[in-house]
Amino acid sequence: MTILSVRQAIREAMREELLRDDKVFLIGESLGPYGGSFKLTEGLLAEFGPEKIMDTPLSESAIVGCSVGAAMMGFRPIAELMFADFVTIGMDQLVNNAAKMIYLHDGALPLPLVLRMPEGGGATMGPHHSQCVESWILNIPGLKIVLPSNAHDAKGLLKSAVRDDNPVVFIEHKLLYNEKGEVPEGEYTVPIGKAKVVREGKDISIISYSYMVKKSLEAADILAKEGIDAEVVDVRTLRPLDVETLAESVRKTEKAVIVHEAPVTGGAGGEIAAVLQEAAFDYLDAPIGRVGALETPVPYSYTLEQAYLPNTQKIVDKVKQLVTR
Amino acid sequence: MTILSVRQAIREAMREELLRDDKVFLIGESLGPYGGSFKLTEGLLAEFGPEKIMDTPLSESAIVGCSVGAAMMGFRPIAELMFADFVTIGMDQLVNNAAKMIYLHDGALPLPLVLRMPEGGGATMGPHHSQCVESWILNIPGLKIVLPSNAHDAKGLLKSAVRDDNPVVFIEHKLLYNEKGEVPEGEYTVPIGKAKVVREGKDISIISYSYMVKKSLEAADILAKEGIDAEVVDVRTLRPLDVETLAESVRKTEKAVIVHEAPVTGGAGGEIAAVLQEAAFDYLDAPIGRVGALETPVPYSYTLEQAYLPNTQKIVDKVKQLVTR
Amino acid sequence: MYVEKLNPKDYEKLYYYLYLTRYADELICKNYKQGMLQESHHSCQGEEAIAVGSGILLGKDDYVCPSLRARGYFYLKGATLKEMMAGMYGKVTGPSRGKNTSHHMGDMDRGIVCGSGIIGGALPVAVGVGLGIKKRGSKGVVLVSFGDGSTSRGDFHEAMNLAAVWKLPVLFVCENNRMAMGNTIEGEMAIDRVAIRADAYGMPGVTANGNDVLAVYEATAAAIERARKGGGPTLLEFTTHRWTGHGVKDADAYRDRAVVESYKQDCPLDNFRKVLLAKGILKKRDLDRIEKAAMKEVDDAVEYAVQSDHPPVDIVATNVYV
Amino acid sequence: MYVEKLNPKDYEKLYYYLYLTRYADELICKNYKQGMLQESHHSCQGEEAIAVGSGILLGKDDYVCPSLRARGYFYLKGATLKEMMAGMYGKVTGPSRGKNTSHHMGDMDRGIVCGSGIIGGALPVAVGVGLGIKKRGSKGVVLVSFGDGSTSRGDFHEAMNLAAVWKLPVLFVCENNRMAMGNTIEGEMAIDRVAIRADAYGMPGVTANGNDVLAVYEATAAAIERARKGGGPTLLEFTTHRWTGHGVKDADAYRDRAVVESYKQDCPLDNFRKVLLAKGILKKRDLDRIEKAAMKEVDDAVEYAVQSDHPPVDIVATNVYV
Ligand SMILES: Cc1ncc(C[n+]2csc(CCOP(=O)(O)OP(=O)(O)O)c2C)c(N)n1
Ligand SMILES: Cc1ncc(C[n+]2csc(CCOP(=O)(O)OP(=O)(O)O)c2C)c(N)n1
Ligand SMILES: [Mg+2]
Ligand SMILES: [Mg+2]
Repeated sequence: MTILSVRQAIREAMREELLRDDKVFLIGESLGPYGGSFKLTEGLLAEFGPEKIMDTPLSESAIVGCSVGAAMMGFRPIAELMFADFVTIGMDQLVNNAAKMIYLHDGALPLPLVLRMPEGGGATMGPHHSQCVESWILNIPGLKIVLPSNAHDAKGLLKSAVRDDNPVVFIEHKLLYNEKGEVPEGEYTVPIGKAKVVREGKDISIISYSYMVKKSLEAADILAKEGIDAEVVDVRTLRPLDVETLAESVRKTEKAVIVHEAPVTGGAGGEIAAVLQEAAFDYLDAPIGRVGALETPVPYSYTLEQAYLPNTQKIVDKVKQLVTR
Repeated sequence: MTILSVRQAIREAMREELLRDDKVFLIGESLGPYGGSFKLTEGLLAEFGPEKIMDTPLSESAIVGCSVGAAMMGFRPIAELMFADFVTIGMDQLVNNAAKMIYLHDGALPLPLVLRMPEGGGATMGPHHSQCVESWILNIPGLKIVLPSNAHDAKGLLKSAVRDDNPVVFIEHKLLYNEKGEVPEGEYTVPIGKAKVVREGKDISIISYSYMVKKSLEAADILAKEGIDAEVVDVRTLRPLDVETLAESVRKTEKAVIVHEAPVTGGAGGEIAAVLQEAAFDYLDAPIGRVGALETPVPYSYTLEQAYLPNTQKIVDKVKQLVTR
Repeated sequence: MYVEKLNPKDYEKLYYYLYLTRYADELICKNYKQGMLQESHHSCQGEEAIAVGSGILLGKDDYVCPSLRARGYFYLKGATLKEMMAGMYGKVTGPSRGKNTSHHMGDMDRGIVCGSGIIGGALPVAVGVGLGIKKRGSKGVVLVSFGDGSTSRGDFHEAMNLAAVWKLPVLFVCENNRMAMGNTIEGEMAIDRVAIRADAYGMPGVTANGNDVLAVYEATAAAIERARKGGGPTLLEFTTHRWTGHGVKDADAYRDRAVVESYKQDCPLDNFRKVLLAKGILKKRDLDRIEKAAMKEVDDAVEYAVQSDHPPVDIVATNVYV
Repeated sequence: MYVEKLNPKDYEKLYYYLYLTRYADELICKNYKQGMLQESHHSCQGEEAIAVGSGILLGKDDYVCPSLRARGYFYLKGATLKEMMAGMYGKVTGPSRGKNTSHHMGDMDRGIVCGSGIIGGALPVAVGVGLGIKKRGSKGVVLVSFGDGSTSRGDFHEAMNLAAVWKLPVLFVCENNRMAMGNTIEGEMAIDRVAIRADAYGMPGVTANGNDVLAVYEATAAAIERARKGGGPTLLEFTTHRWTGHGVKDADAYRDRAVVESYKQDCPLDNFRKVLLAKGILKKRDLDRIEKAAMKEVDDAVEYAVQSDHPPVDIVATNVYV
């Protein structure tokens, strides 16, 4: 085991995949000499050269579309959007080309494309650089959507994504980049489509993903002191969703709260709640709760942004409300 | 009362609003001499001239963005996207400009913009002209999202949308355009944010919107013959969602199924189910069911498309499954 | 002059595909009106020379991504008329067993790049194909076609720019019929020639007569040679006319009939026929023979499409992922 | 020559805002490094003349939508440095009580159009403002500024084209510092001058020295006059250099220090000072006086920002809708 930050873990995954498979290349803005806006690709240009670390003009639609075309030619692009908010300008290429290409070839054409993007608030980056976008593309069959919560998973899931013959949207949380964790020394992957119980408990299931797993674990610690034994489940992949692992947890605890950073209304939590109330209906002892951001754009100033975001205390409060119902 | 098709009702709404308020204008592709791809604007150029019926180049991002700017100047644009699928290329302007503008001015600036677009399948128009897009923008605070199911509502809701000082996404279903219904002679509006019970029943609530309301009503008729008394609720507005009307119905019937045309996973039905299992938890007698399209892109050929789409029989089957649970 | 390299067989081929495209299109429009077709069709009558005159230059290692009005490319890149026609009828023998339409069909093995119903959306993908060609070290090119109206889309701009910066072997072929649905070119752009747009990207822009199949051939051949030599992309603008409504359902009521009729005086088939006969390259009876053969291929294809089955419903949810 | 119409007060004003912009920027960078600021700042050192030289021409009925590096416009359109600075500190006295950042602040009453963090995303909005100006029958113009890198975005293309087709009174002002974050202009486009892009839309394109405030003034004045007379949009390209890293956090390690240092020899403030002194328009002591006044305004603004409160959390969910 070594200790790596999520940033390092993702960089290692890209580096190892670049070394492993000649078809892999990186494409995006200022990845090369600049090293990426969050320094994810630092050092890679020196090692792999400009044919593998490709800096594009400021054209997100072209980045995604060009990656689709290159994937159709048998290459395995790892494309980066500097901020997930920019998926709005790559949306057509992602939704109408990447997601549909395999089906439109009736399976005769693989589309090995990874689209990486950092999302989330907490860094006073304002309304256009802080959004959580996963629910915007959750209703798109043909995509896989992965959101790691820690260094181990980030590396293992990204390697799986690169080797996947389907388009994978890989959503990172910018506050995770400096979070450190244990990562195995050698080669490993984490399968796409498997959730993970990251803390066992019996009173309630806190179901979460990405940066909010950290907050959920903090909440569980606080709750433990008050005698509430919360289980924390990391969804890891939103599409396909590992309903079984989630449902099993809820059938055991009989209560659930879903936590994500996006605003509640229309967020991915709705889908998870809908699926779980179906899969565990006869076990549920309380309505499934949801914790998320407020129903506003992401405000810029620190004070307002912190009020906007979900946090440990809001999770604790919601859990207590459900447990003492 | 007169009998109008949804097409006529929408055209009348636009015409009356153009007459009523000098600030209103139409903007989109081939609205003028061509009369709109679905003939919604036929005749309006002759009556109002090219300054009110504005044909743009083939630039959806500019259509939406330019409408935002004009709205900031106090005008009230009704913008049209030829197909809802094209919201992917207007997405940034809609999500990052239209939806946030009011908040970013702390309420000091109204943004009276209506973005109309036809969605949905059933016309063998293929994967890029048949999608249902409402869930793609459901997680965006700042937008209102309206989906009428009949001529009366289409006219009344569109008039409300035009008079609303907030951006309203007005999603029409292309199979509704020829559907006829009764419409009052004089001036009326239908408020945004109110759902409607369109058929009373006591055994189960079928909650639906847009074209699927018709299918839900057909299903209710079939079910009635088998002794199942279904209530049908037309959601009409997804954002803001009229939770109270929906919950009241479910508290009465104790069972619910949500029907929309989009694929189930990640669709708006997840949000509705999540809200309802919370609002009516102690009343629910069965898990909330969902009926929607299959988890695939919209296939082009008629046979496949019909297999893909939800329909009356699929609703009937799901209801029976829940009622006999 | 590249056209000088054309031999009689090439001329036959050009005429064959011009005629086949025209005849097939007429039949499709007729059958559509009889309610037999599922696919929304956009007639290419009057514009056949663009796809045929440029498509004939594409080899095995080349790729093409046709516009909605560029049927010729499919035939010339090996998609059979039978499968295209089956596609129009929504049959299981059509592209991807009915999942995709015929006018956007993709088949990378034959060098056909799947199009997009989102106008302009295919251009960045084509650029990616060009990148793939370059990465492979192949001498191939990719040709992507689109209309004048499409050049207003952001994707046109981003794709053109990226191809130019990376000097990719991409031919951007604009079929300029001066219409985008109901909009005339004056409402689309404040310039008169689309090829001017090439300058904004530092790539050559060429305008040629799109109703003269040999002019199309000539301009395309030069651009292909340039691309194969590593010279990068070219914007080719071919001027033409739209003879029909935008799509089969469009009555075209917003245009002056006399003007539309006058377009038919500039028929790419007639134009080519005149050259062939005047130069004695082909005789009247050669033309008759070719026409008959083309008609037979079309009629057979329609028959095949009509006889084919509809897709079995149990395939609908397969192959969303590989 | 429009510059001939400038009077001494105008020259003072130009110099005042040049100096104020520079001094404020230096202070912001310093304070940022001390961790006192919340807003991600993009220094405009070395590029001040563009916003100041063009912004001074904007009147009450005109609108401006500044780029992330174009602070001068705000001051010249009446946004106070106090509120801008409060914005940088994330205070309740900043734009929209802390909901929006200061560099994208919008205030239609003062003619300031809200920007977008999505590069290029503001351009279609500015075109809509231009449409609104035209619909009102006003003689106003809207000026939207952006960098060279921004011209690669699809929105640039769609906005330019629409403004040209509708002949809207829009000034597209490109600050060409030949960099987009870590990308140099060679990696952004295969042309040397951004102004060439204007030809693709049938609008005039002008390149001028962005480090010469009078050259900026001159070019802008001509474009404004044209727009006010109904002549439609212009693309103005002002050449300049980026002195610092992309943002305050960027160490700029990817550029040759000697080259970056050489840029400072072409300082817009020095350039202007030389002209003012050489022509005797202002004396050294005038400059000192102006500088002192500007410094005081900046220092006061920082003090104001520091003293201001953070926003009360109960406003967070208000005014999402009107
Ligand atoms: C993004 C997008 N906008 C609008 C449409 C509807 N549409 C289909 S073809 C067309 C006109 C295209 O004009 P042009 O590119 O000149 O091609 P032409 O039809 O003249 O061959 C339009 C507006 C579309 N399919 N995609
Ligand atoms: C759509 C989008 N892509 C990327 C970014 C990140 N970004 C911010 S500024 C910038 C460079 C802009 O270059 P240019 O337009 O030349 O302006 P400059 O910074 O040189 O003033 C980039 C890539 C962004 N904010 N929006
Ligand atoms: Mg055209
Ligand atoms: Mg720049």
